[in-house]
Amino acid sequence: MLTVQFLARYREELGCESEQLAWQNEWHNIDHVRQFLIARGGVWSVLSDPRIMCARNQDVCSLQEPLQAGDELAFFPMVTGG
Amino acid sequence: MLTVQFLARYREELGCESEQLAWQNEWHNIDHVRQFLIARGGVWSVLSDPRIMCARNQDVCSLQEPLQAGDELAFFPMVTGG
Amino acid sequence: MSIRVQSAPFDPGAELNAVHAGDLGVGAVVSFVGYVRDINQDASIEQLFLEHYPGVTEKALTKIRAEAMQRWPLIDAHILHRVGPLSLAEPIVFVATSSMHREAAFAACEFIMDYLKTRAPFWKKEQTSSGSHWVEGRDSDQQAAARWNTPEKDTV
Amino acid sequence: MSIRVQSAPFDPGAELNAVHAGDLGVGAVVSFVGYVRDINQDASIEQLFLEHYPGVTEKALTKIRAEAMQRWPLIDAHILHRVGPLSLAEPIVFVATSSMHREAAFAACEFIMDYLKTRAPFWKKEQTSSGSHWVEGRDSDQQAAARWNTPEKDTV
Repeated sequence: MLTVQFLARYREELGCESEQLAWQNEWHNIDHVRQFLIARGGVWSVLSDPRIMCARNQDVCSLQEPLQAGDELAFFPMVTGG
Repeated sequence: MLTVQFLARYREELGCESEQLAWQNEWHNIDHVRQFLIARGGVWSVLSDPRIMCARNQDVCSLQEPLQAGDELAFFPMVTGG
Repeated sequence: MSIRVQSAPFDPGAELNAVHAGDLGVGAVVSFVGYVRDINQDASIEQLFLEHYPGVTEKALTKIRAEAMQRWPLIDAHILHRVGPLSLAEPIVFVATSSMHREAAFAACEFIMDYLKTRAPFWKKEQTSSGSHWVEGRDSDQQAAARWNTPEKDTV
Repeated sequence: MSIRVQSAPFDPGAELNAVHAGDLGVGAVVSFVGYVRDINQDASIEQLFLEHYPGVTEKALTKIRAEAMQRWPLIDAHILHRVGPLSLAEPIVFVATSSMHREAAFAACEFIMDYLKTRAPFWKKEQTSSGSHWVEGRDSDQQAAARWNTPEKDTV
């Protein structure tokens, strides 16, 4: 299983705060999960954002970060604090 | 006539706060006055300091600044404020 | 203080004075304060909302602070950031660095702001008379952060 | 405030808060505070004395401020410097810049400090247990100021 959260604009555009995905063995890094979600079509194209950012287990990381079953992922737009 | 002030360490080492010099026509810039003072020998070698700074008529300037009779000059060591 | 993320307002002057904290070795303190402006990209702002990613934000800021402490000879570094609704003219963020000499404090304070702007999970939503919208990330912030990249570091 | 040279102590926090001054266009304020340290070049300091060149100091600071305002899109810039006797841990200098975005405020604040350190007529005399001595100018300050030289400017 994999927990995926969506934050800020993504959460609003998807109308989804978080979901649980059944684990797939071909997911070797975060980008594979992102491609899986985009492949759903429709609103999920929001994740095609070239400036998308992500976190794994509460740490901001790159889309190439490896992952494993049980991880907690988050996708969010380019940050704008400060 | 020319008024010359000495500040900070120079004032202390020369034991002189300011003096009035009789104007000399060969003084075309501030460095000429400095050379005249150094030529007195003894303690005046303090003005040979390669990091010497100066001001003319209340403006910090370079030793190459032109001058004229009646000016108010000041010589002082490299500044150390802030 | 070091790292604080809070919804309560704060007083930048009190924070600044607390940085020296009676440490007789501190010669230089550099601070940055970011405020809510009334105009952004030609839109007239009525209020600002700051969303963040609880827990992850604090970890990201702690990491940025640690990297600054490692890169420069700092005595201390502090990051304070508001979240939730903010009114015009309110301070959003306070960053301060202390060191013996000013060079380290200046560089580290700017570094922390550049990294915070591109790596800490905060998002601004502006409320204008015609509705609210998410603020777009600025490419200039990405470029500012890229200045600090060193060949041996390939963090995102 | 803009330019002030004074023997009276000041409160950096109050000065910082005064910079924003209710101006809704201010998005960024960068400040520098210099403090009296207890140790300098291995000597234990008991007190610091700041000499200046009355009148000329204010003119030099006004010129430095004007050059910063011309080089960067600042909303305002302030310089406050103590003179006379100072105790350990007391603030010596406060410089602050305000702007819409942080880049200008950071660069201008550092520029003002670099120029103040090399062009404004202040001299520090340190009092230690073994007597008092004038502080030597640092070559690193000259180098820091030289960074801001542009080909068309040949000021000393």
